[in-house]
Amino acid sequence: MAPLLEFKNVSKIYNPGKDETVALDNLSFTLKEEEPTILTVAGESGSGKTTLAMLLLGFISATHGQILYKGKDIDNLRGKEKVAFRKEVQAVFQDPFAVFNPFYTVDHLLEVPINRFKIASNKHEAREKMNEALTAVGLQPDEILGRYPHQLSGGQRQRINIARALIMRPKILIADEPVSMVDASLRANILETLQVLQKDYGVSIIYITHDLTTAFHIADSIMVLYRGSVMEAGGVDEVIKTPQHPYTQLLVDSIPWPDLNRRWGQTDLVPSEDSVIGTGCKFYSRCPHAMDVCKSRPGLFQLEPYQTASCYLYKDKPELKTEALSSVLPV
Amino acid sequence: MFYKIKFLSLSVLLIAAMGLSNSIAQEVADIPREDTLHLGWSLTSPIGTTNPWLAGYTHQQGEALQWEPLSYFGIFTDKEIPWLADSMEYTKDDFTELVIKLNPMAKWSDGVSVTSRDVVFTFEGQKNIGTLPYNAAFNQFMESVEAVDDLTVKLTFNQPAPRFKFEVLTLKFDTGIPIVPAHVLEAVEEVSEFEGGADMPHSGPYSIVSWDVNQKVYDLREDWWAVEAGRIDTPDVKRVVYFNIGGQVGQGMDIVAQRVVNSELDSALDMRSSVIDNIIANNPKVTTHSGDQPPYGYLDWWPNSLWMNTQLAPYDDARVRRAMSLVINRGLINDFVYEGAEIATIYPFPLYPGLQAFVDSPAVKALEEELQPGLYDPDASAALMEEAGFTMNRDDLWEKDGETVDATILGFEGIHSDIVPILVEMLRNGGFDSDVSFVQDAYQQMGDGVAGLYMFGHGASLKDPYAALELYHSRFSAANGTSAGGNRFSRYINPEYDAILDEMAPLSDDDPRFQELAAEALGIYWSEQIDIPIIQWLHRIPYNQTNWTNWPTTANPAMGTNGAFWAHTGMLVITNLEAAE
Amino acid sequence: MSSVSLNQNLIKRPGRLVLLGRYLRRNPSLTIGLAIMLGLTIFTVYGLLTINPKDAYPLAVRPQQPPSWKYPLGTDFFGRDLYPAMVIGLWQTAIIGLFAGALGTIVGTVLGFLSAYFGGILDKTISTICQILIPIPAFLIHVIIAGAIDKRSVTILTMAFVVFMLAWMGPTLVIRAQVLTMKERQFVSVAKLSGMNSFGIIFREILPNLLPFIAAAFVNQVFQAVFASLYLSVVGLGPLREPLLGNTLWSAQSQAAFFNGWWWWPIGPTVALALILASLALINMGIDELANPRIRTSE
Amino acid sequence: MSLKYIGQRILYLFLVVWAASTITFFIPRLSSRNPVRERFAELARMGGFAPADLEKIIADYSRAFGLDKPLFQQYFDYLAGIARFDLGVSLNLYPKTVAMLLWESLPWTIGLLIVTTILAFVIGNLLGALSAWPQTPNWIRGFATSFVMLQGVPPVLLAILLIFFIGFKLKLAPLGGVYSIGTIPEFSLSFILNLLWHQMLPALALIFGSLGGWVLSMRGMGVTIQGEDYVTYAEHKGLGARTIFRDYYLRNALLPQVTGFALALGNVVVNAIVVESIFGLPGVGSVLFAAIRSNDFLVIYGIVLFITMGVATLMIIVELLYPLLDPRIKHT
Repeated sequence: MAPLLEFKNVSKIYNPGKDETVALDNLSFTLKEEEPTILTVAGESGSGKTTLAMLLLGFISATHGQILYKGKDIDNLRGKEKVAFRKEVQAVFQDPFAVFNPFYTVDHLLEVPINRFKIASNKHEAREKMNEALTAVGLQPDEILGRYPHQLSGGQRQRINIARALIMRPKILIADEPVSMVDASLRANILETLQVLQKDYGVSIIYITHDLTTAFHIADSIMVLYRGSVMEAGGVDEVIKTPQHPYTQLLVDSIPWPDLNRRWGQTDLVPSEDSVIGTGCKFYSRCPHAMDVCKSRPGLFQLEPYQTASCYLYKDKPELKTEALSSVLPV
Repeated sequence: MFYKIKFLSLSVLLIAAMGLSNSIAQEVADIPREDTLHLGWSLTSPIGTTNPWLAGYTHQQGEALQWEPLSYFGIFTDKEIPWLADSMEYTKDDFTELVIKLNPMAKWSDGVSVTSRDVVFTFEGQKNIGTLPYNAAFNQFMESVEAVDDLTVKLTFNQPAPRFKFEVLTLKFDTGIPIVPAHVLEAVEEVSEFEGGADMPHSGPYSIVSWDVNQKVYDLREDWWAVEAGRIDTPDVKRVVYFNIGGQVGQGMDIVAQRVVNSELDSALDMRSSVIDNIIANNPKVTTHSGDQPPYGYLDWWPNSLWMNTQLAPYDDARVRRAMSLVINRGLINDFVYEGAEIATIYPFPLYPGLQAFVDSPAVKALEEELQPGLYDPDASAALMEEAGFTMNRDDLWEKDGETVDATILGFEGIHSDIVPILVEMLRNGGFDSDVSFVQDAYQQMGDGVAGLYMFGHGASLKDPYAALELYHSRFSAANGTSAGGNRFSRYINPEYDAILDEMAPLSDDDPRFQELAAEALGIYWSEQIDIPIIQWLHRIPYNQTNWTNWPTTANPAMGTNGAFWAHTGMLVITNLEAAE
Repeated sequence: MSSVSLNQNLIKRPGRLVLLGRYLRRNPSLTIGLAIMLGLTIFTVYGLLTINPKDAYPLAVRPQQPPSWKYPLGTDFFGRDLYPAMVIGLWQTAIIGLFAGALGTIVGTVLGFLSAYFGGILDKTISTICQILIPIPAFLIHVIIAGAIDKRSVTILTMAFVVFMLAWMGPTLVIRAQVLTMKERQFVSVAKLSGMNSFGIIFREILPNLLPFIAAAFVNQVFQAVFASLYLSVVGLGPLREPLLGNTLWSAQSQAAFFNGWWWWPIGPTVALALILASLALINMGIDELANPRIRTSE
Repeated sequence: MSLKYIGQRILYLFLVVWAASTITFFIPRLSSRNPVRERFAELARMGGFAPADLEKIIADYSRAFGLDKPLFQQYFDYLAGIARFDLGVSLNLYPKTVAMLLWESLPWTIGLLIVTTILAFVIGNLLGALSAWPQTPNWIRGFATSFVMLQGVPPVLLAILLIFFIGFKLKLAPLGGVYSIGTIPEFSLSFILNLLWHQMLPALALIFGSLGGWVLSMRGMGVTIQGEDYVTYAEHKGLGARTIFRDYYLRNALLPQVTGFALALGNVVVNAIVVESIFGLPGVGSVLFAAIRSNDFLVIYGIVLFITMGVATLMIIVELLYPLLDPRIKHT
């Protein structure tokens, strides 16, 4: 049986030509329906994580490569399959306010998918579904329905978003920085909800973030992107506790761990303009270990069963095929 | 704040410099207001253009102060006023030869004498240069012109031309030709493109001294020949300012009126009756041709009719034309538009002395009695329309074959905006589907005959009715779809009528047969209702007597010229003014 | 948190009418503008039901009469009763304004939407044409168009059409800009995820949010149209026999009404025009507030 | 600011001028009117001229004006003429060229327009900004609103009222014209004062007529800016109301207004057409008004083109200067 989702050598290039920007560079991975997981895609802004989400949702098309959903290229989905894909691949976005159409009450957000996907057969049933979903994310339907988005708190709004996704029983949920704009006190709550979704409803979650701490809390595996390429990937434990790639090390180093003995931010990330050498390691210009050999693109070197890094520091290790990236991602 | 004022005045200075950079200014003497005449008029001529043969030349913007004719005509005294010529006589009974004797004192402003050479040059130029206004007339009539001596010119015609002297060689109103200086224009290669310039030698009393878009300033020449020759006393007016009020399209009439009231302007373009009424009420020093009583104006040569294209249905039916005339209530027009003054008319020509005598003749009186051209009788109108096959439809409009009568009146807003709306309603009340149309191309539409009905003047007869009656000669009745120039919109065809006119053509107006034929033709005009005469045309010009008196009025016709300072005879009006006490 | 929700539960949500009333009280310009507009509408509608239209044309009544019980607004030089003339003039001016305004707004909205939503060559073409046409003073082109039309066929509607011809670019650009920002808003993405098609997104998600902008564009268009019709009358390019406000005003001017002491003649159409234009301006001002959600939310 | 950008803007300017000239060229020719014939007919009507053979003269002139050539030939000749800044010849005022007419009338218009537009811009924007500012006293708001109402009074009428009441009845100002009748123009203080004195009423009519527009748009802008975070932030920083008003609010709200400035000039010209003729000022407006009324088509084209070019050029200049005013914007 074809995997639920498969990225096959996907690249996305904006403005192909002289001023082109490679937003995503030859990425491959798979998610399996029978093994729901939480995969974190981490990276700074510009790393390509949002492009990844847009590609996955079918909002933009890949420049090279294919994205297969249940074995079919999502660009070629038609009719029923397309509806199914739409329904089964859902997202929760970063800004819990912007997703609401200010013209309508919050009900609109939940009613539209129910109507469009014929999830309920009558009004009463629709109301049931809405109540159910809201309750599932820890909200009291009576307090929520009939209100305008600006009358609710950020946490409430974000949970309505998750409820919206929940109504559709998706197979994949893309959570694009779902907690970054929510009060810290509510973050745990929302992350828990996501975890519940994965465990109880069997939803695979692609958790997009720049925040390694939350990733560490909820994800099973992680993929660190830098300028569209995978720098390091593997299990969260491996990657975050023992980062191997200089970039991941920098990232992890800059996390303010609640450990007073631990120094952070020891090494500055020096952003540089003339960074990308067309064919070399993308991190070359900022890398403290930059070597001559880095002027050609490093492959993925497998360090542990669940850890791989794209860096010549590990060139002695066995090289992993790009297509086999998913093999190092635990579920 | 101070900075701003400085900035403002600096920019004004700069702008004034730019604005004045294209103007004419000579050394200008200081002349006090009491010696200066202020006239409100429309200035459009390119600055520096004075040559009368320049294409697009007009005499109306002060040029008449520079250019003089062989002879003027005093319309209200019905008298010729010899000018550069001492005399002009037809020397053959059949009007085929004319001898002109010039005044020996006549001089151009550069001291050169006006001689027969200038006259011959002027006539030949008119004949040879296609763009000149009397080109066609000279080609039609002039056989040859010859300078007998320095002061005598003989003009030979190829056919009887009894009206040539008056229509072409005499300046009156806006017609006739001035004499131009041969010694200046001979040297010019393309006269129709020669501007002339401020210092072009001329024979008239005033020279231009300052000219920008706002005003033209003329100062009196000390050495004007006409004073020496005894034609006229030294004029009191030392300076004439033509001030640009933008003419009929520019500054509103009410504002010009206000400027006349406060004596900024001594005279201005003609105005509506009600406005003159209020000017006099505001400033009793202002007077008009008829003093402080209506109609406040003098008769122009331009009586207005509702013209019709008599080749276009339904105007090709004399009954329809007559029916329309019968719903025009001329008494109501006088009351509504002209404060009760008797302006409405039944004639296609103005009642100047010669023409008044004609209409007072028993023959015409009898015709008028019989045909009742001024009758207002809606019932008779309705009867005629029914006879012509029309029925009244639900909108109370006459209809035939599902079509109402397209009685849209074409006219000119600047001069017709008071009278035409009234006519429209009269026609509507009479069942004719009428509307106003003051389009810019009205005249062209009239000429092309695309529409049926036009409000327009005649501008033809001054002394005798021939010119007016000739407008309906079928010689000018071009077929529909072609253009009919020169006010010949009727396209009327009637061989009987043509025969009468052809018989009149070689006759002088004092010939009894001429008078007889004219009455006959007028009879056809009325019974056939070739057009519907509506109003006499009045020029109502305010004369402010605060600074200047002796304006031409009914009581004081002076040299008998009309009072328009912009007409060819305007020079005589201005030079006859007297300083107020 | 719980106390807040409790509170929210206790407040009875007010009805729409009450909300509207409250809103109008907070937005005096909109209120005054609408009130003037309502007054003019009542005047016109009542007038149209009671007058004899014939009285609005010349020779109907005694000329040059000052206002009196018989002629509430006086009569003019031509013997028009100025009260019915004003009623019909308002009605005709309203037709021009509404027709040109509605047409301009509809075309502008449709083009703006097409341009922004579908992008590509269509967008390039439409927005380039708009940008090229915008600096050309519309009135001058009106003059050229109106001058070229055969005057006997000029009706109120032709006049409105002439005004409309150059009135669509403004709304097109405004709506285009709004749709461009709007379609990047996340609720559009979410609507897509919720299975909405383009049609639904345009009409159910984007359009409602543009209503204030469309309303503002419409009001602005009507304003421009009324003004343009006035100026076309002034330069003599309108249907002359009709008692359009601009025509009445200009014929008063060309008969030197002020100088002749017929002050009531130009005053009527002036006040009417001033009221129409001012109420439109005030409504426009009011809608500005409506169009700005930040201002709307902060009460 | 790159060369490519400037090139694009110049191309845009050309497109605008081309569009304007094409519209002005073709629309009048869709009708059957013949301006040459109309002109001579007009002369005949005014009585200054009674050509016996009107048709022949008309044909001659039509040839001279190129009206007998095929339409597209005329069109290309016309475009070629524009490229040489040759806007043709006036029919009414032959042999005056359109360029001469513009040159003669432009100074009078520029003087009036610059002064009134700047004054209206400054006062209008200040009032507009104030009326959207929460701390503004109510009377200023009322004042600003009354100007918005005044916008409903067309400048034409305002001009007539001003002349009649202030000029004629109260005798406080001249009744029109650029200077007193009979004054010989010269470069002296008294003449300049005379000029300024005559500009007062027309300027008032134009300022009152355009102030409301600025008040309205500035107010809208102000309302938006007020909701912006940086204003809130500035308030929290504890800056004085005056500073916030000037540096944060006015400055930011003013930026889009500056673009409107160039466009507004185009509209002011429209008002000026009528106001100038009512005051009898010999500016571009009067020339255009007369040309419209007599269908002097080349003059109409020329002036429309000229105004369009002016507005478009100003727009581009403003756009190029924009980065100086607003550092956030860069042209690339």
